Formats: sequence, structure tokens, C-alpha cells
Amino acid sequence: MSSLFVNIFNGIVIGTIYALSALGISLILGAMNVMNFAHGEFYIFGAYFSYFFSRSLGFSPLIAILLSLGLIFWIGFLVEKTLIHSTYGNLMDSLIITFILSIVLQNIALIIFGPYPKKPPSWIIGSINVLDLFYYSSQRLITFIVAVLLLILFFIVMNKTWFGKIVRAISADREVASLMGINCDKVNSFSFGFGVALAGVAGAIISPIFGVTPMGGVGIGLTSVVVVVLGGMGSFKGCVIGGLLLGIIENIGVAYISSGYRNIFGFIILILILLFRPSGLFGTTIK
Amino acid sequence: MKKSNKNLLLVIFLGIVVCLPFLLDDYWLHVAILTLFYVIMASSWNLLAGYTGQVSFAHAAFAAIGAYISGILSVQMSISPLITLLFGSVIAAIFGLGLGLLCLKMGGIYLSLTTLGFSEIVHIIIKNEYEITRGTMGLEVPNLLGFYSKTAYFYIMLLVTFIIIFFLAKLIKSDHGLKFKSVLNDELAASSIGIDTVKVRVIAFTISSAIAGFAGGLYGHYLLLITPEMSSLSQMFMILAMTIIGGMGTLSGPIAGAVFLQVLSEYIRIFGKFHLLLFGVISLLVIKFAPGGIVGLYRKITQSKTDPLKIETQSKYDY
Amino acid sequence: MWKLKGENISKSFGGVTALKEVNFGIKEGEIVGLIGPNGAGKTTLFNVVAGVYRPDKGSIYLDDENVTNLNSHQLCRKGIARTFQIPRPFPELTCLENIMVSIIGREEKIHNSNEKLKEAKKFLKFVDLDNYGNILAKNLNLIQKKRLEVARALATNPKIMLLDEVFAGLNNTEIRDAVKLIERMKNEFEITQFWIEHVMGVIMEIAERIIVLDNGEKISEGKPIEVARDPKVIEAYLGDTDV
Amino acid sequence: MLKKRFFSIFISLVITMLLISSISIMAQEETIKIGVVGPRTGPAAATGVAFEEGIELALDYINTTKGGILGKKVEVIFEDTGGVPEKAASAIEKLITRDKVSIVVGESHSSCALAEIEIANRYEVPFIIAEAWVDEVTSKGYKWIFRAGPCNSGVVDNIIQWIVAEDFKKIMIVAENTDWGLGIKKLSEEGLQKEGIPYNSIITAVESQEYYTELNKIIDYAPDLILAYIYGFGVHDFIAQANEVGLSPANALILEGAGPPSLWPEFWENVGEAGELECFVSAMHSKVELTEVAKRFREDYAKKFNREPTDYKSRSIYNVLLIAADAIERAGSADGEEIVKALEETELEVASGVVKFGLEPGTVKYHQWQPPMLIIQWQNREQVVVFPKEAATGELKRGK
Repeated sequence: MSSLFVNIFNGIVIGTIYALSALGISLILGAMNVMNFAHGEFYIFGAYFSYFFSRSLGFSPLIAILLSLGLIFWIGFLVEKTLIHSTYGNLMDSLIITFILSIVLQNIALIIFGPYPKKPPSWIIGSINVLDLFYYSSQRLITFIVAVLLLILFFIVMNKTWFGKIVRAISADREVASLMGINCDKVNSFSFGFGVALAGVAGAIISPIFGVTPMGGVGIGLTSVVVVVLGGMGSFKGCVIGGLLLGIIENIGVAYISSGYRNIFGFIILILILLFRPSGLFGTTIK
Repeated sequence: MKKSNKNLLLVIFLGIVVCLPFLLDDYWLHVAILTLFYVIMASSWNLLAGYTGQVSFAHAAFAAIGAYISGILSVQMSISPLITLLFGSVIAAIFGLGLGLLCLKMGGIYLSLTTLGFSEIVHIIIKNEYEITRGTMGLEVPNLLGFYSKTAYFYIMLLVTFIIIFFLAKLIKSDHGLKFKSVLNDELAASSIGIDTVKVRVIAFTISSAIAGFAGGLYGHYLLLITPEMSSLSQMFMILAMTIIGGMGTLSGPIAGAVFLQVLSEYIRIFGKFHLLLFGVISLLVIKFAPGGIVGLYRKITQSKTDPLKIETQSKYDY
Repeated sequence: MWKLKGENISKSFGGVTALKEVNFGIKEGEIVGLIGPNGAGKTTLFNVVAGVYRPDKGSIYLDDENVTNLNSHQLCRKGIARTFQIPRPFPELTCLENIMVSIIGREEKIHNSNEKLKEAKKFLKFVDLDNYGNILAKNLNLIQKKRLEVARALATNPKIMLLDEVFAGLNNTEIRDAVKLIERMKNEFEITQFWIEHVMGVIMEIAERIIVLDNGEKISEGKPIEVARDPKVIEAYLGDTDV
Repeated sequence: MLKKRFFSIFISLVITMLLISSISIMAQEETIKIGVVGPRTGPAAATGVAFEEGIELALDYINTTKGGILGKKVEVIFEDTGGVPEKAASAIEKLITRDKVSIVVGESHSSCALAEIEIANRYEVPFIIAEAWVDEVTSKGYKWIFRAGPCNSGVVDNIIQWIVAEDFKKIMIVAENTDWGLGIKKLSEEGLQKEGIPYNSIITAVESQEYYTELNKIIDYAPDLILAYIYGFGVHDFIAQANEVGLSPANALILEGAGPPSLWPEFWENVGEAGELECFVSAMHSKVELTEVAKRFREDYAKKFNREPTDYKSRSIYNVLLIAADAIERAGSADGEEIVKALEETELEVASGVVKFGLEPGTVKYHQWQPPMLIIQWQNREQVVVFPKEAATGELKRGK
């Protein structure tokens, strides 16, 4: 029985990270109509930068994360300006370009950071006995709390600030937004930077748990896509619930079906959702 | 260029290709055979992406399905690979038809994501069902001919490539090809004049899956080893990069792209770990600065000074 | 006896009502105009009739056959052809190929390719584009694109043609040419025409009957002169600053 | 028009290809060429780095210290396999037919090795495998194929002997779903069955970084030893997470079955205190030096790279290069038949022992030499050899 608890609990923790990373894809998809295939690579770069700042330069974890967040935002901004900008209005072009970009970024990471896995120092050591049922890593709990705070922060930014309102206006109707005098170009670069920074921050906070390798972004990138589809394209709420659901399903699936098939559950859900409810749990269809 | 010149060039070209086994050493012949495989893969993916606008990520997975079905049948039932090859192709086509019927109604991004999911599922299943597929170890399969000869294999591959390219060229110039192009150009307009866009896409998807399955089988029975790597995303990346670098939506593009990248990869081997990066950067540059790929660039150079209204088109319907 | 009939058609998009209980009918051989101010729901009605959208409620009959749930291409084979407000010929195909697609789309077995080609050329000639057969459609100007689109629609052998703002963006001479084309279409092919126009004017001269939509509802219907005098119509158009 | 374009593009490409290939043929010098195959890209690129280091040291020794062999310098051509069998097959084919190497060495993926031995055997070029453990490599009985490194059944034999010697009661096998993981899992199960020791096994996804579910299953089973057949970073996660969920060495020791991951520089960064008392299989140890060559290797390594050797695969490739050079020297020429004959008579001291290939055809021991495999335990961040007893530097600690 306790193993069921720990599996669900762990699913929620992992699912929160999925949600955080997937929100970035959802934001970029909604605001720019661009499917970012290279999302997982920004995730690993976030992790690598925080590794570099904390392990090599000796900054505290918080500062390291903030610095890598800024750096990823800036890189995203530049990538949008140089590569993504010309693909507007063509979802397929953006898909192809970001697919190639992901291969390029993986290999850049391999050359800069080498093939050996990197792991920033843990913020806290040890584990906690949860309700006398099971032991759980303190680092994971703290990461979970930080991730939830970041999720809350994201929703505040989206609902209360000027930027959030503009992004939502653009997502709802691009033409109307540009008629209202919104400079879509600027917002685009900004939202791309912001979207990939979400992946970066997810990578940075989770790297003390899982570490990072050059190829480590492929899995989380695909998972984030699954979460976005599951929740419904363009729905932020859907992302959060989709992430949690997927986290739980994966853990239960591994526990009771087959652990060798850990990564297949997400894809099966992806196909089922696309077949029976292509708009996902909370989404509207994208043309 | 005059017609006679064109024919002369064609004869010279065919001559060179047919003589390749006598001009190349064993290793380059091996590269040539692999190149032919990629020519088939890129050309058939191009039928889908370049002519009907559907970006599928499952093409490599279909090749793997074809290869594994053919391989498993020939190993476990001791049937000649010449027969199992067809089985593999048919099964790949059936999978293609099924997947097509399921998701082509949605089109666009939904198709891409569904094929992506499908391809990963195939990859994971092949890796895990090691009792049937031998997992990452790879399945050792018999030779297509029963004896090992690179020269013979080269000619078989060449023949198959020619037949497939010829078939694709005919298809694209046929009424079906015109339907494909109309769907690519404007789906709504096409359906408004009576084109069943879903059916057109399903046909293209099934044909290209069948070709991929066949090519995969040929590839497997040449290497004598089939591994899950065949269905991986990096394999898919190669096919995609070849088509784009060569020029999507043209008949010659995927051929030029496959030859270019295969030959290039032999020369950047010395850069060892940099070669994937180089491929990626080249692909990005091509997309950014020469969206039509090698073929597009060539056309741009030869036609830059012509009046657009005077541009000769490749229509088979001459006025 | 209606050729094309719509009953109680309603359609809304995410809470915004585009069409509300619209009824209409068109007789064989008639030219009917559909007018109304911006956002009245004219193009939505066309899209519902042409099978792009399914109506939320209501039915459409073609020759008394219920065709409400058919797709675009099925409706086309039943004889409904259309043009678009902003013309949408296939840009990367030649003019001749554009029309060939229509002929192929009919999926008639009897044709051999020479006959198809001959027929396509006939339609090109009908819209005076016979010198442009090998030109890519993207290189045409606006009026040529519109003509090509009409030819492409005609090539599907329609019984009824839906024309969406044929005159938009044309100057007076071009409008006169277009009017001639429409009249020839009626005379030579005997096609029933259902026709959207934003601006009253030319349509009042050609159409035999006019239907007026405002805010998704039919507010008036009748002979052009009657409609023009209808106070409800005048009010609707006065509210629209665009006239 | 279309055809014209397509063919002129094609022709120009073909011509360039021919031109460049003829140029590269002309630029050849008189050296003895040895080919190396191994992953330089992809998930196992770490092995490629270790190989590069080992190659450098071996070349320094052969060319500088010894002044070459047969009066010529040795040249190494290192081809990338990417860890992918198809690429591996192409790579070795290129080495043999294009570079005309006299002998090929290397490889660390079983799946790649299986593809490569077919080609080496077909072209009749000797091939010494360093680090591909699957039994079939040698049990197939190919005349041209040698292995101077561990094989799965040899490693498993060692592990089972250790289990019996230390009297473990209940074993959990955790294996990644790759050829190596599944192969060694099966052999271990057979070995444990023969000894009548109860066991259970779990298969994990190779890309996985998350083992909570698996670990909770292990806790429920309550073994006193976990055989972790996970290669790469995954095993670091596994060890760290085992500690997090409360699996301490007091309940169950972990034996990592591959070796290098426990020696990588990042090991302690990644596992933290959870690494204490972890055991692993290795052919190399920081204090135990089995031969003079091992000492020389360590000193040269430290001088060249300013650190201690960590990944023992740099030493494996060093060894096979020495074996190859020795065989060519004794063969007196680069002739394949002669080299094979010389290899069969090899009796050479390398960094992990004295090489002598087995000659019983039809068994895994044919053309196989396994260096003594040590079982090492981390005790206070020091490597302590706990098995075999002859080489032991300390006692196995069970944890409190």
C-alpha cells in the first residue's frame, strides 16, 4: 500500500516539473503559433549553466539559477530573432527548423560540456520520513516546492501583468492584437525567450536531482510535447493538470505494468488523445 | 539546353552510375549503396512532405517495420528474403494506411505529433521485445541473394532506386500528382473543387510507407543486421535534412541532398564528433538562406534574370 | 420547387452568434444576391452551404436532397461550386493545371487526358486567359486571379455557383468586364448563381432577387427595388460606416 | 528541364566525389596503420574520450619510447561508431578497405562488436576487441577475432564466486534494457540458480533517470545484495536514489556491474554520501598495480593529463594497442595470417596482466583473454579491493 502512495506522490513531484517545462512550449505555441521542438535542449542548457555557475564559479544555487535563467532568456531571444522569425504563419517550417536546432544544440552541449554527466550540488542533503509510510528525498521536496512557487508566479505574470495580458491577447487573435497597436514582433521575441526560460529554469532546478547529459533533453522535450497535447494546446491550466496526470500515470505504469516500458505510456496517451479528443483536456483546436 | 544535349548528358550520367562498381573501391561502393538507400527514403518522404505538405516523423519507423518484419520472417520461418521483403513492405503499407486513416483527417501539427508518438512507440517496442527483435543487440538476418557481393547488391539497389524514382516521377506528373499539389497549395480551395483531401493524403501516406518499408528491408538484408537505431529520431533527422538540403517538393532535390550529405559525411568523418553538428548547421543555413535547397539555389542562379511571366514551368500540360 | 434551400440555419463560434435561424431558397436559373453590412454573416452562410462549417442547427437541401452533413468535396460533386472573397487559385500551379485539378476532381472515367486538356483550355478561353496557360497562378494580377477562379469553379460542372464578392478590389472598367462574364456564365452554362456583395450597386442591376442579412439574421428579401426601399435595410446600412 | 537540372547536379556531385577520393589515395605515407573503433558521439561518447587518451599514451610509448615497429611509425585511425551498429559496420569497413589498416582494435558496445566481427571476418583482417562483453564475440569461433578484455560469462563467474564467498542470501538484479544489461542479467540468473541462491530481477529503461518505483519494489523484496547492471549516468542516479528512499548498505549492498561509472570524476558529485560502501567490478585499481606496465601507464597518464586515470577504458585500449603492436612485430609483416598466428602465440605483459589467448575452439574462451576482474568497494572514498582474496587490500564492509 505504501508503495502506491509513494508512486502517486512521486508522480505528482515529477509531474510538476513536466508541467513547468511544458508551459514554455504551450506559451510559445499559443503566442507565436510555433511548435518548439528544441525545448528539451533549452532545458539541458539551463541545467548546464546552473552547473557552471554553482559548481565551477561557486555561486549559491539561487544566484546560479537566476543567472542561467537570464542567459537562457537571452539565447532564446536571439534564436527567435535569427531563426524562428522567418517561419511565422507556417507551423511546419517552425517544426522542421526547431527539430534541426535541437540536434545542433545537443552537439554544441557535447562539445562544450563533454560527454560526462554533470550535476550541480544539492541544496539540501538527506531524506524525510513521510507520514511514517516512506522515505522521500529532501532535495526532491524542496524542488517540488520551488516548482509550485514558480507555477504560481507564472500564472500571476500571465494574469496580472502587462506582458501576460498582451500574450493572451495575441494568443486569442493575432490580427486583432496587431490592429490594437501591439508590436507583435517584439512580443514574439520576448515570449520565445520567456518560454524557453521556463524550460531552462525547470532544467536548472531539477539538475541537482537528475544531473544533465548532452542527450538528456530529448526525453523531457518529447514529454513536454505530450503534456501540451494532453492538456490541450494553448491551455496553461491544461498543462499543469496534464503534467501531473502524466507524472502519476508513468509512475503507476512502471510500478504495475512494466518498468522497461517507462517511456511508452506518454506516447500511447498522446496518440489516444489525438484520436479521440484532439483538443486535449482543456484546449481549443489549433488550425 | 537543346533536347539532344539533354539526352547526351543523361546517357553520360547513367553510364557513370552504372560503371560505379568499376570506378570505386569496396568502401566507396558501400557508401554508394547506403546513398541509394537514403535516396529512396528521402524521395518517398518528399512525396509526403514536399508534395502534400504533411510532415511525418514516422518514416524511419516504417523502414524499421519493413526491415524487422522481413528479417524476423526470414530468420524464424527460413523464407527467402526476396519474398519476405515484399511482406515487410506490405505490412509497412498497412501500418501506414491505418495511421493515415486515423490521423490524416486532422492534418498539420496533429499529424506530425501522432507520427512522432508512433515512431517512438515502435522504437521502444523494438528495444524491449528482445526475445523477438533481439533488442539493441540487433537482429542478424540472411543475405538477400544468399551470397555476399557488393557489386550485385549495388545493381539491385540501383535498379530499385530507378524503378521507385521513375514511379514517383510518373505519379507526380499524373492526375494524382496534380491532386497532391493542389492539396499542398491550398487545402480549402482544393476541397471546394471536389478534391477529397483526406483521401489524397492517405494515398500519399500509404505509398510512401510502403516504399519506406521496402527500402528498410533492402537495407537490413544488405547490412545483415537490423537494430532499433533504424527507427530512431536521428535517422529521421538524416532523411529530413537530406530532403531539405536537396530541395523539398522537387524530384531531384532528395537525390541531390542524399548524395551530398552522404559524400559530405565521408569527408567530415575526420572531424569525428563534430559531424552531426556540421550537418545541423548546414541544414539551418540552407533553410535560412536557400529555402529551396540545392535545387532551388541552382534554379535561382540560372533563372534570376528572367521575367517571371516567361518562366518555363514543368507542367506536362503544355498550352 | 427550390434548387437550393436552407432551413433555420444557425451557427455560432465560441459564444458569438454568426447566423441565427436563417431561411433562404434559390430557384433553378435564378441569380440571387446576398447583401449585408460588415460582419452580417454572409461569408459564414456561404461556408455553411459549401460544407466548410457544419451548421449548429438547421438543414440544407439541394434538389430536395438533404446535404447538410456533406463535406466540401462531396458537395462540389453534387454540383455546388464557389469562389472566394480573396481569390485562392493554387499559386504554384499553372493556370491550365489549376483548371485540370477541377476536371480531375470530377473523377469521370470516360475522359482520356487529351479530352480533359481540351476541356480545360475551353474554360481558360471562356475567361480570356488562353494566353496564360503556362503561367504560374501566383504571377497573375487580381482580376486575372478572380477570372481563373471562376473558370476553375465552372470546370467542376456545377449546377449552382456561390460567388463571394466578385467585385471587391476592382475598378469600374474591370467591374463592367466582370458583369459581362457573369451574364455569359448564366447564358452559356445555365448556372444558378448565389452571390454575395458588400456594396449595393451593380448587384441591384443583375440580381433577380436579393436577400439581406444583418447580425446573422435575415432582415429582408425580395426584388432589388423593394429591398432597397425597405426601412430595415436602410437602417442596417446607415449603421455601417463603411458604405 | 527538370531532368536536365537533376542530372547536371548529380553529375557534378559524382565527379567531385571521384576527384576528392583519388586525391586522398595519393597522399599516403609509409606507416603501419592500426584502426580503432569506438563511440565518439552519442550517449556513450565518454568512452571515446577515454579511448583517445589511451591511444595517445600507447602511441607515445610505441613510437617514441620504442621507436616504432619494424622500423616504421605506427599510425592510429580512430573511427566513430556513435554506439550504433550500422555506423560501426561502416566504420570498420572504411578502416579495412579505405585506410587499409593491418589490424583493428577497440569497441565497447556489444551490439556494435557483433556487427563489426562479421565484417572483419569477411575481409580477413585481425580484430582485437577491448571492451565488448557479449559472449558471442568469441564463442562464434571466428579465426580473425580476438578479445583482450572481459566477457559477460567471465565477469558473472567472478561475481557469483564473490557472492558465494561472502555468503549473500537474497539477490536483486536490476538490468537496463540493452544487449549488455539483458545478456549479463540472464547469465547471472543462471549462475544464481545453479548455486541455489534466491533472486529476483527488474528491467529498467536505459534512458531513465528515475528509479523510485523500481527501488520501492526492491525494498519490498528486501535483498541483501543488489546487482546493478546499469551503464552510464543511470547508475549514479540509482545509487543516489537508493539512499534517498532509505535503502542503506546496512540493508543491501549495491554492486555496480560495469565499473567505469563508479570511477568517473563525477561519481562523488552525483551520488554524494550514498557512494560510501558501493561495490563495483573493475580491471583497474588505484593502488593495486598488477604489472610494471600498469605503473608505467599510470605515471605516463599523470604526466600527460595532470590527473589520475579514472575510466579504465583508457587502459583497455592502451593494452590492446600494445598487443597489436607486439603481434605485428613478431609477425614481421602486416600480413593478416601472420598476425593472427602471432596473436595466438602472444605472451605479453600489459597493464592488467599477462595476455595469453585461449585456443579451445567452439567455446567462449577461444581467442579470449580476460584480465583478472577485481571487485572493489568504496570505503571512506578509498578504493578497497575485496575480491579475489589474492589481490584483496581489505575486508568487505556491510554497513551499520
